[in-house]
Amino acid sequence: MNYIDSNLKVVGTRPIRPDGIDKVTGRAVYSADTRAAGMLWGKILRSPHAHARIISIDTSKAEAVPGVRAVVTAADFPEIASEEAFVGEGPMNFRDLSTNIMARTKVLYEGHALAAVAATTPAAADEALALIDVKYEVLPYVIDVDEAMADGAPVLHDDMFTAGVNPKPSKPSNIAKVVTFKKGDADAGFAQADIIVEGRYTTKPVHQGYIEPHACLATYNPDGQVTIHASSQGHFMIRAYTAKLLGLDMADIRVNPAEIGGGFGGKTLIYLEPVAVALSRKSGKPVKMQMTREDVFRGSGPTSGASMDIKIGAKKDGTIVAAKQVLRFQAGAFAGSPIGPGCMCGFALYDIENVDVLGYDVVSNRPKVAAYRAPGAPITSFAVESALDDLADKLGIDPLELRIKNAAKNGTKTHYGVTHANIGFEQVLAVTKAHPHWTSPVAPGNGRGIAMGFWFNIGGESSATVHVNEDGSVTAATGSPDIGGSRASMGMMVAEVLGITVDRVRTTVADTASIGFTFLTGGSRVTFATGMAVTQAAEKVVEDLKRRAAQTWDIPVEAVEWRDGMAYPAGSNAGAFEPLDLAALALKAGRTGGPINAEVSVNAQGAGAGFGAHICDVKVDKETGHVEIVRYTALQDVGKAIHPSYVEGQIQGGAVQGIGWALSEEYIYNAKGQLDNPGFLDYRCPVASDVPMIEAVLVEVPNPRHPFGARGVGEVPIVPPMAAIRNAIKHATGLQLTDLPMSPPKIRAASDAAA
Amino acid sequence: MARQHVTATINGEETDFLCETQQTLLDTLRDVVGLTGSKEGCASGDCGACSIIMDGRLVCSCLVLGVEAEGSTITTIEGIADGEKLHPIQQKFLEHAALQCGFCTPGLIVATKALLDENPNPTETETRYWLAGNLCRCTGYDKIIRAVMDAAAVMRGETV
Amino acid sequence: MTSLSYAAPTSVDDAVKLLAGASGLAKVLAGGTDLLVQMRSGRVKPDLIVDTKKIPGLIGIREENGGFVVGASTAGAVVEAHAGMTKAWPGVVEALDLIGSTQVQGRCSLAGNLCNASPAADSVPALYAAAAIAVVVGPKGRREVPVEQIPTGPGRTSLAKDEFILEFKFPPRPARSSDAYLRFIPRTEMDIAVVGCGISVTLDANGVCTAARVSLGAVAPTVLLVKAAADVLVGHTLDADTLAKLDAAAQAACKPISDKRGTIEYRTKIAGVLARRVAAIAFDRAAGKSSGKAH
Amino acid sequence: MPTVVLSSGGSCRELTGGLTTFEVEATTFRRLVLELEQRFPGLGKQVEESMAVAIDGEIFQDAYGAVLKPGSEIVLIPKIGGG
Repeated sequence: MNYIDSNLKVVGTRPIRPDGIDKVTGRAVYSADTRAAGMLWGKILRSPHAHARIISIDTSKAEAVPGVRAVVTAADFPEIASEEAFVGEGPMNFRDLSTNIMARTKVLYEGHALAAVAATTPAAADEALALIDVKYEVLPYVIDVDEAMADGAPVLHDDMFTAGVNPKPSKPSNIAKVVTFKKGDADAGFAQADIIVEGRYTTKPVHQGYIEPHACLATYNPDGQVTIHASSQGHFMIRAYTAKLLGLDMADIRVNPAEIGGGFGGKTLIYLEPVAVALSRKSGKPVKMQMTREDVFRGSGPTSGASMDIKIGAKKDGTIVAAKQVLRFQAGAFAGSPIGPGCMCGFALYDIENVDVLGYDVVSNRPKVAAYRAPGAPITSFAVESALDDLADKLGIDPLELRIKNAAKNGTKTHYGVTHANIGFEQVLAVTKAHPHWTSPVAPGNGRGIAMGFWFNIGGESSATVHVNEDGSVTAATGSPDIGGSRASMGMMVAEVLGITVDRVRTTVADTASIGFTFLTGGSRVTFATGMAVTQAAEKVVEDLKRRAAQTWDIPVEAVEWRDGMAYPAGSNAGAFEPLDLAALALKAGRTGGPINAEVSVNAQGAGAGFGAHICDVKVDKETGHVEIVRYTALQDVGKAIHPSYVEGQIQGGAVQGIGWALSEEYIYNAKGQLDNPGFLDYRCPVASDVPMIEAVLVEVPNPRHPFGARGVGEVPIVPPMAAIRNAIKHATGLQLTDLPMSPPKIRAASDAAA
Repeated sequence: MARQHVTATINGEETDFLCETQQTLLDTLRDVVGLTGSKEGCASGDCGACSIIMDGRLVCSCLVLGVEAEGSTITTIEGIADGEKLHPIQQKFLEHAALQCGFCTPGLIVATKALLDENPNPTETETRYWLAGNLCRCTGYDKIIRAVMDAAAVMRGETV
Repeated sequence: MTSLSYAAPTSVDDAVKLLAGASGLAKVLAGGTDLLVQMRSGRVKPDLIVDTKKIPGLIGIREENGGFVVGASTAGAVVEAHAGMTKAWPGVVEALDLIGSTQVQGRCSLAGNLCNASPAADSVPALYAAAAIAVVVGPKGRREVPVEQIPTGPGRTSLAKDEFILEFKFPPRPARSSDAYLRFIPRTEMDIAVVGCGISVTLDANGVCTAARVSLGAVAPTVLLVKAAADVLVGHTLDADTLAKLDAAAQAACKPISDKRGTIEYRTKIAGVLARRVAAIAFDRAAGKSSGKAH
Repeated sequence: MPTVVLSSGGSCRELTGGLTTFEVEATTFRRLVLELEQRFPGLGKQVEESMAVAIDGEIFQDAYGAVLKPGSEIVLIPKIGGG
């Protein structure tokens, strides 16, 4: 059923979320908030070296510490065969996942886990960690992506031969794979170009920055049953990977989803759970593990640092005729950076005849990269949207007009083989052009920048149930962890279909034993895919209710209508019966077939791609290089905003993460390849006084493949900010910056050099 | 390990507990007293998720030793509401959708209470600088600032 | 097992006896906003913690023969709320106000900030510019020490094992005197100073500087008192030439390191920039023009 | 016959000996995967495990039943995840 053109009573309103009370009173239970009787504290020993061979690990002294009940190393984990797994943002190898959680023969980054201890008190666990005697053979390390690709660079994996190269190389390399996407003939295109811009851009690794450190509580029962209490972006993912890494049946593992304290992609894979289960199995006691903020920075995956070359050619009239990009992404210790989406997203916004994109997935001695909100797209768009602004300058065309002239439309074929359908980029550009922020004059001395962003958004597998309780109230349950208010949007869709008020619907997140498989929360997919499942489940309930009303009135089911939460006889000849509401039907459920429930599982197809445009005004203190964000507006095609407040929240949150990525966030390493800023003091996330209000403008071009027209919204907003701010700085100072973060020392050095 | 006996008034109730000398007030509140509303985001005073009000001052409970709480008066997130009746700050955070994951919310609500106790009519800038010690990664702060200023207006009796 | 013990003496003498009698490492605890972070990361493993907040006089502000006396454990937020200090020493107050977050403000103390002996401590350049005096107590009784003689290097002070600071004396202010403090950080809050600068001046009726003290933070192993920069100001108004010389003198005094917060070259340039901006605020305040709170 | 285009995602071309466009007799996605495996051993498995398919421009992550029309253009692209 499709509700796009009907007048909606609940969808589009702004109700208070059902789980809100617990969160504002401190009662919500997050990953570290539970305890169990007889619980032990688990702690991990992490490598101080960026690259070293493990010669030996002697745990005898550690095991002798009073209070220590178990010590584990890689020996306690089965050797996993090399097998592809789909992890959050890209393919990753189960053997690598296991080795990333517990190093086997080599430690590949500072912070790499190589042993773990469980003890009765945290102090005893710390003392035991200090007594684990590890003999290392320290090896030369490499972190920067270009250095890692150079000949003679220290090689991380002797068995890594670059994939995607013909003939297959004979020498091991840090380049895991090469990807290419071509359309038309780039060289011919550049030959016709009147104006060409080129540039080399680099970005530093940045962390998702969720405030809740990873944590879990695991219990291995004598009968082999395992229960895990943990927050994540996918508790089914925890179950699947823990089972795989420990050789257990998934049916023997039950994962209870704790409230999650932010993820942004960083919690689409696991670090602690298999270790906690192994410690629990060895000690016979529940084991609680909790990363410190330092552990999170040293031991969990940020996104790639990258270096990129870009070349764009256009005719005098502004038509882009050719575009070329070479992207080099850090994958961290194991293969699997977001190089695929990185290559695909940059030019996906434009209708360009000749495109040539070459991408490298490069390992180096830092934590394995994990997904971070539209993985790869923010990095590649920083280069594309900056180069386009320079192109507009050279052409003497307004930068927004240049986008409008080349914008992708429905039917535009992308360079990676997909043809755009049901997209709203033109509408976003039109609203942007008319927006007061764009049309108002720039304050003297300030600079204004604009940049665009794209993300595919995905669908995928989701399960949802809708139960009508005996009193007619409704309980919905899905398998999707709720990070940003999805319980509210799920409840709203159910209420709309059933024709009742949203306060009559309570939505919960069901554990792995209480609902069908549901892929993780990520790829901006929950409102689209899980929303589709919960809507269909509600529709099945309506059909069932109509059948029960027909049975009650003893008339054919075709003669029953469902409106505003009640069954009505369809037309006078069907009989003058009093309408039956949910409570009435639920009361007699026993007589009309038993409990009123429906469960639907889908593999949702047709996720609508998202487009965004960000406008940013900055003031630059040229003497110190400090950049102040004076005004920020983010416009985005959201298909249909189910709960507008939480759609705006995704856009505002993504924009501010982008502001941090643009101006102040980076990993800083010392001479020994160790992280120098593993904490929120010197890893500088934006604070409340760093940013103005972020005006989020919702453009609604419905996605016909979703019952309410929704499309993913969570990832697009982090793509435009870096280039929007870079372009604003350029228009304020004339400086054409190409390296992130655009921190005060770099801006001051650039203005000194330009002077 | 000598554990010290501490008596403090927590959320209006006389509370006795034992804590080890090196145990922070945050760990004591969570693991001994059982109030898990205050959260550990960094344990170094840089994120504010563990904010409480101690003897009238907004502080990070991860930068206070449990033993220092002897004889003090402490308000945690669990003490902001009046029984089941939400404080205007909590109500406005919900109405403005000023939280997404909610992990920083307890610290922000306590910090907002301390702000409005001291400055009933803060400007946007004053609010942003006062709350600079409370990191939020989901919301981009916009709706939080609007919720705080709306709550301030309610407490001044100007709106409902 | 870490055997840490804690004591909260209620008299100076008890505190001194505890410190003197301590077998292992004893640390004084005032606000604790540095000490607890260092303990948690394992950089400091004390055996005894002496909490000074329960000693009368350690917390509080009083006027004394025209100047102010501030208890060593007084939290920054308390000093900021004190009308007398804010009027006489706006620079010291704004420096204290910049230490960490509102939450840190509720705990951090002048003594803690000074004795942690970080070259980048926010309040210390303002204390040096103010020529504040630290009243140190120990087994041999009290002694008064100019604040700039307390820190001797990163994390090290001239205090003996069994000494601690009781209070700080701020001298009486002659007419047309004022001070100011600025720091440079990449964000707008929460960062450790990349460079800090405190300046205190006294002007004559024509606006000519008759006395000055200039102090720079985070550009050397300890906070610096830069006499050459002060000499540039004395005898002059803040004209373009004086500003240029002040900038140069400030840069010349810098002996910074490159670290995760700033490079040598950048810190040196910014020291010159801040010196000019702070001097302008201090001169304005001394002339009674404005007392804008500079964040 | 539907035509298959390898969106040069890199590693696939090793399995097709460098061929990037070819026709395959198949009316459903499932039949296509079986044909690919039979004609270029390993390619079918790779498409099945870690690739997505764009059929006439629209992405199908992994739907066996998806119908292929005679003139359809099928593009094999890396699977798209999310953060």
